[in-house]
Amino acid sequence: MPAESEERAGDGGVETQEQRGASSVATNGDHLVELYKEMVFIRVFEEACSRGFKKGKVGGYMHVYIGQEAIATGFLDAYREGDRIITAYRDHPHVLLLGSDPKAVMAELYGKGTGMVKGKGGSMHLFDVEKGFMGGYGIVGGHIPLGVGMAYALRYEETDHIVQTYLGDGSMSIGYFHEAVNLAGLWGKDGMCPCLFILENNQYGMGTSVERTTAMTDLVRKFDAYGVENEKVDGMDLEAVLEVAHRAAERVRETGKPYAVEALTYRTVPHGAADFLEKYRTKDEINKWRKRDPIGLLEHKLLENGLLDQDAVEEIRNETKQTMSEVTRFAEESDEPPLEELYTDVYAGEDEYMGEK
Amino acid sequence: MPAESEERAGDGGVETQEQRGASSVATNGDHLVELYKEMVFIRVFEEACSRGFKKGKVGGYMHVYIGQEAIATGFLDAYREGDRIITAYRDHPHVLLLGSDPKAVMAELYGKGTGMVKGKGGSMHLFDVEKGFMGGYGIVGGHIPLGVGMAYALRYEETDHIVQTYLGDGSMSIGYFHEAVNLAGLWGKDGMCPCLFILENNQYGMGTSVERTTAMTDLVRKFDAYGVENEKVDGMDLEAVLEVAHRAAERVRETGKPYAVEALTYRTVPHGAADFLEKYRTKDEINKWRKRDPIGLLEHKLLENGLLDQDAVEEIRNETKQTMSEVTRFAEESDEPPLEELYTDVYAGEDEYMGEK
Amino acid sequence: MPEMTYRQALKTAMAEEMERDESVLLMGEDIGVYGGTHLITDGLIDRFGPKRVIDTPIAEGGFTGAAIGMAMLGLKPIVEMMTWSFSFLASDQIIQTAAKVRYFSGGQVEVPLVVRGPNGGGVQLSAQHTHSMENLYGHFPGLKVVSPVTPADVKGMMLTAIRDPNPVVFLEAGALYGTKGEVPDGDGGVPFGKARVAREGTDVSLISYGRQVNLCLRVADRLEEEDGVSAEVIDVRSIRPLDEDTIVESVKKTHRAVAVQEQWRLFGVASETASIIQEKAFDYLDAPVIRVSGAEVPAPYARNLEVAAFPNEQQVANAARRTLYMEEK
Amino acid sequence: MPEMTYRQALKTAMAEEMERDESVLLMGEDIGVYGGTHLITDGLIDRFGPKRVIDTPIAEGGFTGAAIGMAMLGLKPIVEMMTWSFSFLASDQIIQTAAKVRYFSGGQVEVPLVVRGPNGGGVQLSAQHTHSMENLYGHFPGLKVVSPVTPADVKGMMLTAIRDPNPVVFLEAGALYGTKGEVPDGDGGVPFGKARVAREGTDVSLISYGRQVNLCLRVADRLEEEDGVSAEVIDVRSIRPLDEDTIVESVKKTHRAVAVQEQWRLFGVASETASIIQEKAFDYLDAPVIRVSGAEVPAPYARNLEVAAFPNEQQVANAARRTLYMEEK
Ligand SMILES: Cc1ncc(C[n+]2csc(CCOP(=O)(O)OP(=O)(O)O)c2C)c(N)n1
Ligand SMILES: Cc1ncc(C[n+]2csc(CCOP(=O)(O)OP(=O)(O)O)c2C)c(N)n1
Ligand SMILES: [Mg+2]
Ligand SMILES: [Mg+2]
Repeated sequence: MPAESEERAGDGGVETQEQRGASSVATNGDHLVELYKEMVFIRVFEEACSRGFKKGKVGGYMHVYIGQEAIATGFLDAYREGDRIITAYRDHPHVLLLGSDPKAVMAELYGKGTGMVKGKGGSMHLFDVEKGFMGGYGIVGGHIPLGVGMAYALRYEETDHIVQTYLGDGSMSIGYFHEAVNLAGLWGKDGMCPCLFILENNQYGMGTSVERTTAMTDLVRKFDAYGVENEKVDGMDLEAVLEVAHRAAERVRETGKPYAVEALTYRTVPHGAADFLEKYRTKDEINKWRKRDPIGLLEHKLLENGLLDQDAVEEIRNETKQTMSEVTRFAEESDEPPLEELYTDVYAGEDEYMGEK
Repeated sequence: MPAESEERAGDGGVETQEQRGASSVATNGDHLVELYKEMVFIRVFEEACSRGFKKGKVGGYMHVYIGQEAIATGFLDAYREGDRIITAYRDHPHVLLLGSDPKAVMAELYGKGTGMVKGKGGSMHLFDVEKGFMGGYGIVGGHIPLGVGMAYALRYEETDHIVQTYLGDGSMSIGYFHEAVNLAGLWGKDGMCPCLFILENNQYGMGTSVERTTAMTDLVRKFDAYGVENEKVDGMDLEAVLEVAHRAAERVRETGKPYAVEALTYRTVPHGAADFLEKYRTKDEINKWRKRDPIGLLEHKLLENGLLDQDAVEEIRNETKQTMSEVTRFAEESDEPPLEELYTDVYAGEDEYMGEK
Repeated sequence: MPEMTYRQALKTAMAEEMERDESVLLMGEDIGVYGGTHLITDGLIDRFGPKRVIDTPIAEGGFTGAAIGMAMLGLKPIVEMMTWSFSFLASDQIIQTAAKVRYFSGGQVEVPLVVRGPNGGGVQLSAQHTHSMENLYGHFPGLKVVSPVTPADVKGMMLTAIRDPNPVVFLEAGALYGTKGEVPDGDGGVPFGKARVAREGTDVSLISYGRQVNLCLRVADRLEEEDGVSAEVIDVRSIRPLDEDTIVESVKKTHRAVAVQEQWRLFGVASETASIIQEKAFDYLDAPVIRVSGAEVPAPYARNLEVAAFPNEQQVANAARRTLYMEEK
Repeated sequence: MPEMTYRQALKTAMAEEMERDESVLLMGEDIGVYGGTHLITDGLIDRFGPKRVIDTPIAEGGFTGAAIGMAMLGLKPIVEMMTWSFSFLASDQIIQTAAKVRYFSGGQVEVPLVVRGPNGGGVQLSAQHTHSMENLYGHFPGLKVVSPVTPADVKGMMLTAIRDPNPVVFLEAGALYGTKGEVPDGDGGVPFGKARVAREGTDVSLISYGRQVNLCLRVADRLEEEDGVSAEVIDVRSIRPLDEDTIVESVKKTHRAVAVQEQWRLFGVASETASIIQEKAFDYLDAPVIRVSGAEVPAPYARNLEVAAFPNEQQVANAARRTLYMEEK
């Protein structure tokens, strides 16, 4: 019961143009097929870079989004030019869905000079500022205040853009979550914080399940403590995600108040590079969730409704894989960054580098 | 709605020996008179050190508790030997109520070698570990995790002691509050966190009122986000505080689970040293709250019930003032710490000081 | 040139730049309605409104992070740390995000952020409220770190800081907010990376920054009077970039140096200074560079202990005498 | 003496001391059920149970503070920072509370706490996951800071750390967890404050710590072979207390020194080293002490850039040659 609560979203509220446009099998099958292709694309990308990692061509830490695709796909469908997107280190799909060149993304993971941040950031630090993607960050929760500040700036400049700030269940334990969401609620009172929080609850932070991190496991209700209204959605169901995404995004855009959506999901692969053992969960649990794979679910629905047939599915897969071989080849064949790049971009302006070389 | 909630305290629950013992005018008037004297004592102490501050005899930052006396007085009435107490910088009354020598406290404020921490800490860093007082801290919220860890240690050692952790409304915005209370809730699931949080809500953090720090102003409900049960009490009414204090302390002692009480109060004096202007609130507001002064309220009740008469009140005041002149004289007449003390207590063990002198 | 206090000079710089540039805004605890703990921002909320003078909850990490987000979208926030001692709570944002995001984004963003507040001790605030942060922040590439000591410099360097497209750690001499000096009118910035020769001399270089510069100036007078020694006083002023040339030039002339800092000895600015001098003026040195630092203890509360914990005139004067192989006094 | 990896030596020390002393317990993210990100604590939760091997939520500041509270009541918590790069979030607790509470309580409490984890870079973790923290924590009185590089030292210094009644910042050479070495049996601790002469030599002293010690050893071999130069290699090992004597003795013998660090140049351990040497061995020095440091950039991701960002053999060898006024190669 947030102090300034109006009504809980979902129980009424204005229906906008955009909202009515949110796709369902009934209203816009073609768009769903497009989104299906995108989900397949980001899945195949993650599989490709995982192979690259196993071969030792990708270094450092790398975290993939397999099992969670419906969330970013659904929410970024509500993206409008001028909006900003920010997330943690599990960031490949977000930047790809915004339309960044997959070659530049893969090359970044391969540590090449053609990488989207010149090989300087790697998997955890993708950026495509022109496309609204404000990064990829490695300190759990550290990007949440940034998203809140960006939202303030967008209103300060009197635009109607919003920020989508993605965060994981694990990040809710850290002080940044608390401090930033509280600021968002406070600034939202004056319509100065159009920030949509998207909680990607994949039920684990590395090897720690939600119930081992907090005694209050109804995670999205933690936003209540800041007067930020919120709701939950099945993060495996693209249609459901789309519905809430469009509605929530427009609400935030109109009110300048923050809003939070928890999308329940599951990462059906290890946390990241160093997670070989997965002692913290059972095969059974993983398999159970694989049955609710968001791509599988959508595919099933599209097949059932005749929006796709088995051949089309095959073709999409094959095409995507072919594109991905080109993407991977590009990454492999690109050169390492020139050594001179070590010294650029330290400072903006005149003193790009201070020191001896 | 905390995940593991049993019942909300207050609606039933076991009534213990201790609880029945909580004093009310009806059940134990004499004890109330004793507590009245203590409240007068800590008030007069704060007035005395405020004069010291104005005269320039106390330096640095100093924060007094005037207006808030019923809270510490009530809760520390539930203190049992072996319990630990921790708070922030507004710490004079807590240590005095635990029975520390007021001379040592005043001498500390005066920066003397006879001070309770040898003149090294000053007003914000009082300690009396023998009496269970684990300090006085200057970083807002920084002591909250310490209190939680101490509670864990007390159960790890298989004792039935508890920790009383005091905190201010302003401290609820900082990450430490969130991280620590979440840990408490989590450890409490296994009965490993006998920590009683006492939220001294005096409605301001320096010059910032509660509604200017958060959109969710029903402060104690923030504990819900961590599965820590909680309730509110009128922090100006000693009897009410006593009732909840004893009940809550015993509950924490029995269950090993944390619990939180918000005591609504008001600081009728400036925040501290540097607060000359008080632009952030009106004289009217202050005066309104002065009418609910906790000492005044109790005095009135005791007079009405014939437990005290006007003469006795006079006498208590006079005696207290006289004691306080001795206390102040002691502080004034004590010597500064010997310069050698600069170099002690840096490290425990052999290398007490590392460096040139 | 008008005389004004350090406090006024600071406020003037911020207010003037806010008038000129709408993208400049202020954030911090109690900087608005309350007037600022140190009254630096007093009255500005009335002048610029609460959207540009933002009172924040107590959440140093969170609001510094929010300011970084604002800066990444082109605003120019000036964040007040009520004291730099609270900045450990914001150090992750300052170091991990502000300093590095330009680099790890491959140059796609800038962070025109200023974080400012009082630094150093001297007013009995004791252990948790007394720190000198110059070496801590100065260590990290991506940051600029300055520490002005005169009212003129604090104004000029604040102007430069606000205009700099990089994150600037602005360390004010808190104990000197009330001290007066001449401050030039106009909007001229004082450049970073240039040390100031606060007093010319020929026999020994006293090198410091912050309020110890004033100490060194007093010592220089004393050495002149008592020992006939001519000391040069260098105010380093900019910690990162550090003006090695001015330091080295001075020592090449005097052949002797004392490096004075309020902070602790290990890994401090004085260590760096000594290290640079021995590296770049090795053949000119007639004696080892001597460091004078704070006592190796958390800051104590009692007045007499606090005074003893910080460098004093006698220590510095004796250090200078030692470099000259004169007897200590 | 059995051979074991750095990782095993570390675990052995903690597990053995946990057997001996019930008050020792472990805390950190994913150190229990998951097995530890770097597998340092793998299996210990089964052996000692979840009350002594505590998996924490992601809350570095909060759980470090809780550990301090435990330590103040006599427990001996060992906190894992998954990497020291996350410790900015805990720096307030480590510096403001752990390091100082003994002092500001007038000696009423002790904080027998160890905070440990991998430090330094070398595995392409890029800017936010790559730091060398020795100067940062080493600056603060009240802390002890160590940085062992051999398996034997990591075991012995961990034992010393756990038994020390003070907070210890334990910086592990994360890139070397898999390297092997002989490790003595038994419960003998390696004392703090004593540097290790990793290789004796007469012509130049190479002074460093952490994984750069191995680099210096390789350089010493190379100098011997290629230049007939006999280099002494000093492993500083303990950052605070810092063993000035061993450093100074070595330089009095060799008359030349190179200080090598992975961290950035300004205010680093190498600066301190140079500064001490010029102060205490001024008359013995035949050349300026040369520092070799990491490039002044946030750690880059790409392999080639990362390699170029850290000191390499050629740089160190050439620095040594410069101190000998020999030609660089
Ligand atoms: C401050 C901090 N602590 C620890 C880590 C190590 N770490 C990386 S990812 C991760 C789990 C985060 O979980 P969650 O937020 O749920 O995101 P997910 O990985 O599930 O997408 C941890 C602990 C970190 N990067 N930053
Ligand atoms: C981390 C931190 N930020 C800011 C301050 C400065 N400060 C001291 S007291 C205070 C207000 C705290 O308010 P509250 O918790 O309500 O306690 P109260 O003073 O009302 O008892 C502030 C902001 C501080 N000490 N620590
Ligand atoms: Mg997760
Ligand atoms: Mg308050």
